[in-house]
Amino acid sequence: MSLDIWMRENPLTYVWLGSYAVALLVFAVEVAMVIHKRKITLRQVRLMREAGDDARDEGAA
Amino acid sequence: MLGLLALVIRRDLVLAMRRRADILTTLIFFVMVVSLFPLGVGPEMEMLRRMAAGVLWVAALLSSMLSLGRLFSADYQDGTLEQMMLAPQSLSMLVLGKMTAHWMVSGLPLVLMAPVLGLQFDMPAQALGILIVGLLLGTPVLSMIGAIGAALTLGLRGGGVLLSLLVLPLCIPVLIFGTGAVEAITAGLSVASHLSLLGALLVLALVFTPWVTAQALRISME
Amino acid sequence: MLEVSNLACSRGDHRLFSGLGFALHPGQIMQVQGANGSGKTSLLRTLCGFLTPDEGEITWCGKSIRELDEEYYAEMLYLGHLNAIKDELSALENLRISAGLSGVELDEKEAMNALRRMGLRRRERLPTKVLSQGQRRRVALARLLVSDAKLWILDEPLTALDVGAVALIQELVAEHLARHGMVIFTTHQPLEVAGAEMRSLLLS
Amino acid sequence: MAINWFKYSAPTTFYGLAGKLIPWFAFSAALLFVIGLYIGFAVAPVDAQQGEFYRIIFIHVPASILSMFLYLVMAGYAALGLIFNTRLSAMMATAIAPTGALFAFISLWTGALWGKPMWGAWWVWDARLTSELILLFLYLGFIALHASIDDPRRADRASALLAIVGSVNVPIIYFSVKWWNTLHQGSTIKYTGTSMHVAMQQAMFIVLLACWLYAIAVVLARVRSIILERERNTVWINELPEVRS
Repeated sequence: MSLDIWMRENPLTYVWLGSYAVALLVFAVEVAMVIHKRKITLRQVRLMREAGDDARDEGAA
Repeated sequence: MLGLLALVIRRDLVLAMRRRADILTTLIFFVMVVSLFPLGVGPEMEMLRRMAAGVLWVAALLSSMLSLGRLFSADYQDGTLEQMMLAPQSLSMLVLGKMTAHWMVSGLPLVLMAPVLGLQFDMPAQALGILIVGLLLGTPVLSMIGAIGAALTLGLRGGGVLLSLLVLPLCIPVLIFGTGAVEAITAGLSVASHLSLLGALLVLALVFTPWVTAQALRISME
Repeated sequence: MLEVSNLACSRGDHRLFSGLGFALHPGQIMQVQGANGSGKTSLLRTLCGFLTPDEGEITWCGKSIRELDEEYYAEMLYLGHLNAIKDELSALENLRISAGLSGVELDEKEAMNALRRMGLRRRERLPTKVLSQGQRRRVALARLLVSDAKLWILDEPLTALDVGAVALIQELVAEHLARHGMVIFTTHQPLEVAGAEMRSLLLS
Repeated sequence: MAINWFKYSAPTTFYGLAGKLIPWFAFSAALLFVIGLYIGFAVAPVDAQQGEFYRIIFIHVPASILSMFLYLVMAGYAALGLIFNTRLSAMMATAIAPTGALFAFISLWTGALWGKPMWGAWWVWDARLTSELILLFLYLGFIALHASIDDPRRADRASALLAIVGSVNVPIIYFSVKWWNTLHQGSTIKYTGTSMHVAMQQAMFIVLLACWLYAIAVVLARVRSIILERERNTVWINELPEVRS
């Protein structure tokens, strides 16, 4: 198999691309997801807060 | 205490008898899955003989998953479960009764059916015997572990698939020791250790799962 | 005696009620009132111990119902929205099993008598799936007749019942109060009990 | 009063504390990764038997260790939440699960990549790999159960119970898989020869530390979002600077 031969000839590339690149990619995706979730949650909480403020203003008026 | 246990078991058995189709579908599913395997892997007897125990065990595991959803859901929907939680006896005892009844209507028929299916795979008599003993010890454990999952997924959408997802990994030890026993006897080794490990799992499950399931039911009823 | 102090309950984010307190003594009856969604059912379910309150305590004869657990359950009876009867079983079987679960051994004759008093004569042995909504409710309510619980918690006991059955329930409640029982209930229909002062609790 | 402190002010103080700590954990994790990998690739010598391929262990072993430990930590938090009814512990358990599952995935992936040059097969039914796969299933079950229950309180409590049942089962599963493996004389991954070079150990240890710090940083960040979401109706959330702006 060609992959087998390539693997034996370029072991370090195989290790880097196969394992470390994938692991780093997983980490990057996770970090991106966490940041994204933080953004969405913050936006949602702000919206809720504004909605609450409006209701209170109307109640006062 | 025992009176209550008997009451719950009798009640669930009567209910199951009046809804016989449910038991039959599980059993037919079991027979079908087992019969499909030779069609999938080919009819060489040597290979089938070697696979038999594994196939039967995996099929039993899958069919017991199929019937688990019904364990609490009917009682949950018509309010009987609420009344059971208000019973002045321990909920664990009630749960144990329901588990026992569930095993009698869904596990026991599989155990009785297994030797017939084993013959389809040309299993030797000795191996068949150990298979049945293993199933007798193992299927109650499947019902009991499954009950935890059934209680946790009570009333959820897509509960059936979720239930299998939660319970199947927890059932792996039963599968390993059950099939291991049959392989050991086929290889002419002692089966004592496998069967005693299965027995130990059964005892562990008997001690802990009713209580855990009762807690899960309380969580799900909130 | 049932005592509730400083009780607070919420459903999800929504606070249903807080600072709720009352005491129910033998021979007393209390109606829980409030609009839809005001937490009537949640209050009754909290009294049953299904829901854990956010704050506050519920005591029975001076002890927390959490600690009493089974002792408390032996002295109370709950009837919810759901009838808790099985379609496949007959009225007779349903009643005997539900009595058995609440720790009362019931022989066939007692069960028959209770069902007859509920107006189910000649339907005792039919599977409940052939009965009407009102008749099924009657099967569920027959538990009131055979229970020796002191505290009755009834959630909408009168739904699907005709005038005759409502009168019968009023009679049963009056008998229960005369025996120094306690009743706490919700209803959207008027329920009048002779010879007892009706207390009411308003949830807003 | 002690219980009230637990129940109400813990997430409040924790939110701010976590926010301050995250950059430190994240920065030191990145730094240690670089150092660890430098030692692993530049300093540690080539292995006599496995050639360059052995260098996968610098990520494989830490990922495996972490996936197992995180499950225990998660079950521990779940148990705390269930017993003492503290909200923060349940949130922590929820926040740990995805990270644990990802580490289990990395461990499986790198294990497969290591298996190919060593045994000529991507997957071998080695006891450790099989257990790791089952562990991934357990994580997925936890996440799926939590996601399919709408009521957050019930979701926390139900998945907590599942995590505890799972953690009791993990040793039994591991033992049974090992038993099954020896019975079938399957291959066993040998991580080390008799002589594991000092630099190899150092590299592995440093990357393990980096993974820990990374996991803490990500979990803290995730738990902050969960706190925001769950407590959005409280006064203190509405007065946070990032919410007010």
